[in-house]
Amino acid sequence: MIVPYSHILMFAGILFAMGIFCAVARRNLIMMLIGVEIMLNAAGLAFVAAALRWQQLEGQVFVLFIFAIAAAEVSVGLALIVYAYRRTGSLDPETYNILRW
Amino acid sequence: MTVYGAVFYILAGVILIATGLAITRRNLVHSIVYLVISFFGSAMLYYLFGAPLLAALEIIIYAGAIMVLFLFIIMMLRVEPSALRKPTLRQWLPAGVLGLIYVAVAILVVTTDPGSQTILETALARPRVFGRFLFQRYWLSVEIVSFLLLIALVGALYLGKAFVKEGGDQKEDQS
Amino acid sequence: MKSALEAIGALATGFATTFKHLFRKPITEEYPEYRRPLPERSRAVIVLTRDPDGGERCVACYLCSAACPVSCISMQSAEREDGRRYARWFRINFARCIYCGLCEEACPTSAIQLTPYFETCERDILKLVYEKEDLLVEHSGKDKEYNFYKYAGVVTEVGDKGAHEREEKPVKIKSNLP
Amino acid sequence: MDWMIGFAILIVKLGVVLVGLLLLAAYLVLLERKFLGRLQIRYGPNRAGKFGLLQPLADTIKMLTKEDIVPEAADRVLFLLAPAVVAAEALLIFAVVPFGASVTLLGKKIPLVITDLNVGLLYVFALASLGVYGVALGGWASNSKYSLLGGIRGAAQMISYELSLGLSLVPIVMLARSFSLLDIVRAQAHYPFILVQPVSFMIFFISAMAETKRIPFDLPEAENELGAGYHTEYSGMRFGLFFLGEYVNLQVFGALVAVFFLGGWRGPFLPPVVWFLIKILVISILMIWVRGTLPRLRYDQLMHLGWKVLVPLALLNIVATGFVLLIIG
Amino acid sequence: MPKLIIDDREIEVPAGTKVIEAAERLGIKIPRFCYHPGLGSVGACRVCAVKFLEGPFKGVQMSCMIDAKDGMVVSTTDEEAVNFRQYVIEWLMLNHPHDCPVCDEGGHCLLQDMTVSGGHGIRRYLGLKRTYHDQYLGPLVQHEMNRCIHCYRCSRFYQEFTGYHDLGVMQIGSRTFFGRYQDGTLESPFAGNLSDICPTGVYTDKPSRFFGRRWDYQRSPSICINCSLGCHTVASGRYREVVRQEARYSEAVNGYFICDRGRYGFFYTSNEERPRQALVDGKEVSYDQAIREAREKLGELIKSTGPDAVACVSSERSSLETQAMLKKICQTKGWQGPHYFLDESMAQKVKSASSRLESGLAVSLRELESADFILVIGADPVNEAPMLALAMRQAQRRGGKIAVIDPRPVSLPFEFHHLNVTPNEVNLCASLLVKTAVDLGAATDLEQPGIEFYQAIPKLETVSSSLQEQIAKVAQELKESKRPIIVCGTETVRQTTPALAADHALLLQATNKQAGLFYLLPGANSFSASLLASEDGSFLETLEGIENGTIKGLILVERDLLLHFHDRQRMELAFEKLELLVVLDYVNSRTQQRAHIFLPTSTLYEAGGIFITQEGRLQVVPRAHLSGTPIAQVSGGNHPPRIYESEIPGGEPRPGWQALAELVHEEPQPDENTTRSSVLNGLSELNPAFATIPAIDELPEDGMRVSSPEESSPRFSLDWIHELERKESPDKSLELVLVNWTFSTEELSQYSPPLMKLEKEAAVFMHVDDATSLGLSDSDKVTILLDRGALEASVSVKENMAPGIIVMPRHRLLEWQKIETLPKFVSHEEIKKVSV
Repeated sequence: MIVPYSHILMFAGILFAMGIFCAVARRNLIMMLIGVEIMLNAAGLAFVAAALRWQQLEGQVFVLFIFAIAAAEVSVGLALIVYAYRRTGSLDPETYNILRW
Repeated sequence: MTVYGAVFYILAGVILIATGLAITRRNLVHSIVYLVISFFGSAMLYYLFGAPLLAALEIIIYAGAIMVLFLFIIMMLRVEPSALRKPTLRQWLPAGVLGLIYVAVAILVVTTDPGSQTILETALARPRVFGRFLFQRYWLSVEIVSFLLLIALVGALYLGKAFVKEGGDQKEDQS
Repeated sequence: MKSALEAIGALATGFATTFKHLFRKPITEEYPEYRRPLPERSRAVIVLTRDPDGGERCVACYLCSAACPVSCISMQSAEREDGRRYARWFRINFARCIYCGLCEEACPTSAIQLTPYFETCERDILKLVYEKEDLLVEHSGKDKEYNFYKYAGVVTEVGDKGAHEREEKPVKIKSNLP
Repeated sequence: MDWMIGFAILIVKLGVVLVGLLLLAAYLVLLERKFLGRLQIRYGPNRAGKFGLLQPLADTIKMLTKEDIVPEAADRVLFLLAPAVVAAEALLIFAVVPFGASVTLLGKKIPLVITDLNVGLLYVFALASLGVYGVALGGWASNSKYSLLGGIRGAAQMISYELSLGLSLVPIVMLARSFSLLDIVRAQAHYPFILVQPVSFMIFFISAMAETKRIPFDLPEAENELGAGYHTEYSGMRFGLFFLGEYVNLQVFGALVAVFFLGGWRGPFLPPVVWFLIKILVISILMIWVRGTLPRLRYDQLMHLGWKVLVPLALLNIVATGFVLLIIG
Repeated sequence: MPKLIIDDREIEVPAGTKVIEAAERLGIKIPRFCYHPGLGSVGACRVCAVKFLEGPFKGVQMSCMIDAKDGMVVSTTDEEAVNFRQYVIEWLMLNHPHDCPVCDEGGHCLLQDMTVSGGHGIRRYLGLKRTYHDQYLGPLVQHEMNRCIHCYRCSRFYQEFTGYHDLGVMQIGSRTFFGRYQDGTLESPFAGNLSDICPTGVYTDKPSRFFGRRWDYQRSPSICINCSLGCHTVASGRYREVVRQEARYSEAVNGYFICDRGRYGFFYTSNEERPRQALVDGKEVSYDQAIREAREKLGELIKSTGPDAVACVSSERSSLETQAMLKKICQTKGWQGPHYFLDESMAQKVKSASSRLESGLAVSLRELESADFILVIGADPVNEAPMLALAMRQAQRRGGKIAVIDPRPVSLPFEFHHLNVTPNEVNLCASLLVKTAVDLGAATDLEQPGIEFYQAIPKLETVSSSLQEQIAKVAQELKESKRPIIVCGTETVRQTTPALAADHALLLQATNKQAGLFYLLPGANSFSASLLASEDGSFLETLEGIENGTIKGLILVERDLLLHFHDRQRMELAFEKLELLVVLDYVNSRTQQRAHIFLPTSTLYEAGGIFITQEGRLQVVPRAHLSGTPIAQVSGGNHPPRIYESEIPGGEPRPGWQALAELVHEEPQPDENTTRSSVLNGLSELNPAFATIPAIDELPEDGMRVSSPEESSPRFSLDWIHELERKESPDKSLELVLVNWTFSTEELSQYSPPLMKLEKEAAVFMHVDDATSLGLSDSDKVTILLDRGALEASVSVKENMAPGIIVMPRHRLLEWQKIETLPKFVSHEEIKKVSV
């Protein structure tokens, strides 16, 4: 007996919203990436809770995939960030406006 | 409320506070440390929700690998503390409206769905059972995901290498 | 494959060597029990020597204090009744001294010399400040024969004008004869 | 009543293990210094007590009484936290390491492990991966260039070798069919896994040395380039915690090697715990010997070895083991 | 303007510039021993050889002997020249002894530098070395003739430059000897310069003998405050005391040299008796406690009697900051004073001198050297300001004529006309001389008052015929001169004389002469004192106030009343009446010992300060070392104590202005620099003359002139004629003229042990006629009965002085402070011969 499923969903929702905020409001590429991680984590929590709710292991399987995707995303994302930083010397997304006319 | 319920609320509180602090710190290293705490809490929640394997993986992958990678990049690039972006009203307004809609829908769904009121029971997915389930039903997905990881690896390597090559060329140009 | 074998062989040699060391007697010299005699020219505690006639060699010319890279030498020069220049006081702060030997090289009268004696540790750092009476010794150290005043040409008890090594008799300023 | 006895037993086990670990760590330091000394034709410490037996005590007193310096420009909280992370991580791993079969005391069967986790091996990895934080944060928080470089090196090195460390143990799990360390030891009832998995053992041993940042993999604290690397700015007991972490890690990896490859506590004639200790000591001496023999790797050699030699080798080993298991059934 | 090339670099120099000097302007320092920019060239040492490649000369020549000419191409690095110089050094070193370690010149020895830089390191000469016996040359200069390299700088300086002849050259060839004929003290008051100019260690500074090395000294620019000229010096400090003082080159003031009084007059700062601890009623207390005590007592006094009951007196040797601070305090607190001069007439003289010194007339000491006629009115240069005599000597060497109108037995190291008239006649004599020399017809642009002034001068016939003859002779020379300069003293002259001298200078200027004016003032900072002095009240009034009880508190800043006031007995009685006597000083004067509360102040070398010379030149002196008892005194000459603490023993003294500020302010003062700058910022409120001064760190190196607005003092006043008509002296009596001597009368130099060794026997001077009428002969002992008792002295009979006066030096051993009023006249009966 843990808690009502809705509580977990709300909790995951708040966490997800924090992730969105982090990805949107921070003037830093790394923090934007971190925001994505937070969102993925929130989703994972919701999935595991759902697995428990319906007593189906698919939820946990999905979380495993999320981990894999997160790892892939981070490795490529950070490689991009390093690359971009070395070219421009800044992590502020505002500086990457060379395509904006 | 059971002991498990209390544990959930405590952990949820810790996670929310830590995440909140993490996304508002100006110093990136502090953000990372708070985030690690948050992921630790998440791992415990996984364990609570009967997924010990995932709990361990959460720590190994998220806390042990991804966050270390972030920390490594932050230390390597010597990132200065950065400020919060100050959004203008024009940017803020649609975001706010959409956010409100999202919140309204979320509350609506969560409160109206009778199933969501069900109180969860504790259960445990033993690693052996989980593994068997995974590789019997979803082996193809696992392979696809592993390909994805391979591609990510190659991509990251390429990005690292490409710069070096370009840098080398620049050096030659200069000399 | 060959190189891999070579690498393994190299590693094995290394491990064998260190393993053999296990059974050798350590070459460490254990200091307080065994004191290795130091060469005469090794540089440690500084002394002020005397000339062969027993007079203080130091003329307090300040060259050692000027040469000292850590400024650990201080002194005050003065004049004796017989005209000899000497150090009224002479102080070396061994807490600062780096035993570089530049003072010995700078000394024009072979007065200041470094000796092999080095065991001067003190718990009270002020005890490492040596005064002239701590520094002055009763022998002439390395340059045994040298007496500065025999060559300097100034009037002291060692000799009047014209009485030193390689000197003419003083010019008679009021005489027409050479 | 029952859970109270269980709790009491747990507390006693915790205490015994903790004291044993700390004592062993202290004397491992002495052992390392003496043994290293002999490898280098020196005596090693021989002044404090007979044969320097009181040296660990002297060291402890020294570290406890030395001034605890926090650099002015340091990030104070993280600076104070980092050594604790390292030491705690090393000590916590021992929670799942079985150091003997169960004993029967007052009619109660007590397993000689603090807790037997069904994902014990993953737990070990999880904690090992957290050890990075102590190094990286300590290096970063010191606000010193040497520390920062040491921290960066440490992070990169540990995260790289964790991969080969993990992969090297997959065949063991395949053989034992369990993540639980107790199960793994039980699976070696007939033969230790080192006989069937020598490649795995080699990879694990090398990776373990890299994880514990020991020579020849001590780049994060390479004294002739970086001062003392990530703990350059530490002094007193905080430095002592780093130091303690390192030597507890040494024991941990000795114990893990014993558990995974040498059949755990098994052995003839002597009591299991003694056998376990002997195995730990043998592994430790082996590591010290390596330290006394090999020079430090260059950074690119380190990465090369990790990513291009050990990881592929471990993967091949997994595939080979799988095939063999399939064939044998 | 010849243009020449030296070492591939072109330079244009004024005609007559030597090549060595032209090179120096390019930053190329050619080695030299005999050449000295102050002394010129003789070509004796041969070490300044350079190679002339093109132009009127070819080959290796001495660069100090050849004037720069157009088209010259000179190489200082030519192999031939370098070898030549190397050989010169080597043969100069043939006989030079190896005694650098015990030689005081070692470390700043030109010969040492040249030998090392010339590369001569190994001795090849194996013969015997020539030696000399050394001579005793007095307490200032040490002789060590073995070291001589025969550059002739010393004899050239001594004989040609200063005009004294007791040191010179003997023997010939390699046996040439520089010294005196017999052992004995050098006569010249400039002998100390020998140790500066000697390129090696033949003449070394005796008081600092064997004390230290130049590299260890804290050398800092300073000035001399032993007379009003303000010559530039370098103070060398070591172990918390000034060890040596050397001349510092100054374009405007002293040139390359200074006199011995300035060079050795600094010992007051390290005097062993110097009080360094604050005293309350003779007991040692901390500085803060003494200040608190003084503040409380002053408060009580003012509470009971009002601010009028406190008076302040300062002196001419205080720095401008101290003087100004005292002035400010008196203004804001309503205290009486401050008085900087004790003698009202002296205050007036200095005031008129400082106000009449217009920028069109004022000349600097160095400009005096280019005068072709110098008229000295009422000054005795060697005794009052020796460097003035040296400057006059240079003018004389260049063909200038010099006339001195002074009653004293003036002696100068060169030829001059001495008009030894009585003090009363000085003004008349000077006026007659100028009148005779100035043709009014030629003075076209002279204003009406000037013409009236000219016409008011009496006829030449009013004076005796012999004097007429002398005046006519001198006047002829003055008439022929193009650049006459009037030097006016303040010591023995009448109150109107400074203004009169300025008027005469204006008269001369009106006849198309480049006339200049040069005053001598009584103390180092008299000029600024007169700028700050208040119009109302005099010291005598204050003294009377003390005597009748209206003034109960007296603050003395660096002023020794018992030494300077002419009536010591009256002063002492007045002291007894005082309820509070606060003394701030840095010497152990008699007055200091009478103080109720004594606050030690720091000296010029410890605190720095601003001083204004007699020509109005404001000069800033930085601190040379921190205040504190010299280590030699702390340790009694032995090892310094091994105490480590932040307090410097004897480091209590504070600058006078700082002590004063702390004395009157309730709250503790902010740091030194802000207080100091606030004092200086307020200066222009005290006197508009200060308004033109820039910030202290923007001042030029030679300081800058401060001049008061021109209309401040009336020109061509006829006051002196009225003064002439008053017949002051009673018949058959001798006027007592108090004078200063080179050594032993100036206050600060009395604390200098080497100078006190040069002290002459105390004597009074009388004209032959007076002596005969009194029945006295040379070196007789007499007693002179003064107002407060008798005074014993020996008589020196002179012909070259005015009759009707007794010249009495303010000698330390003559207790002359027994005079009730000045001027003092002594009747024949009051002079009695003492039979031995």
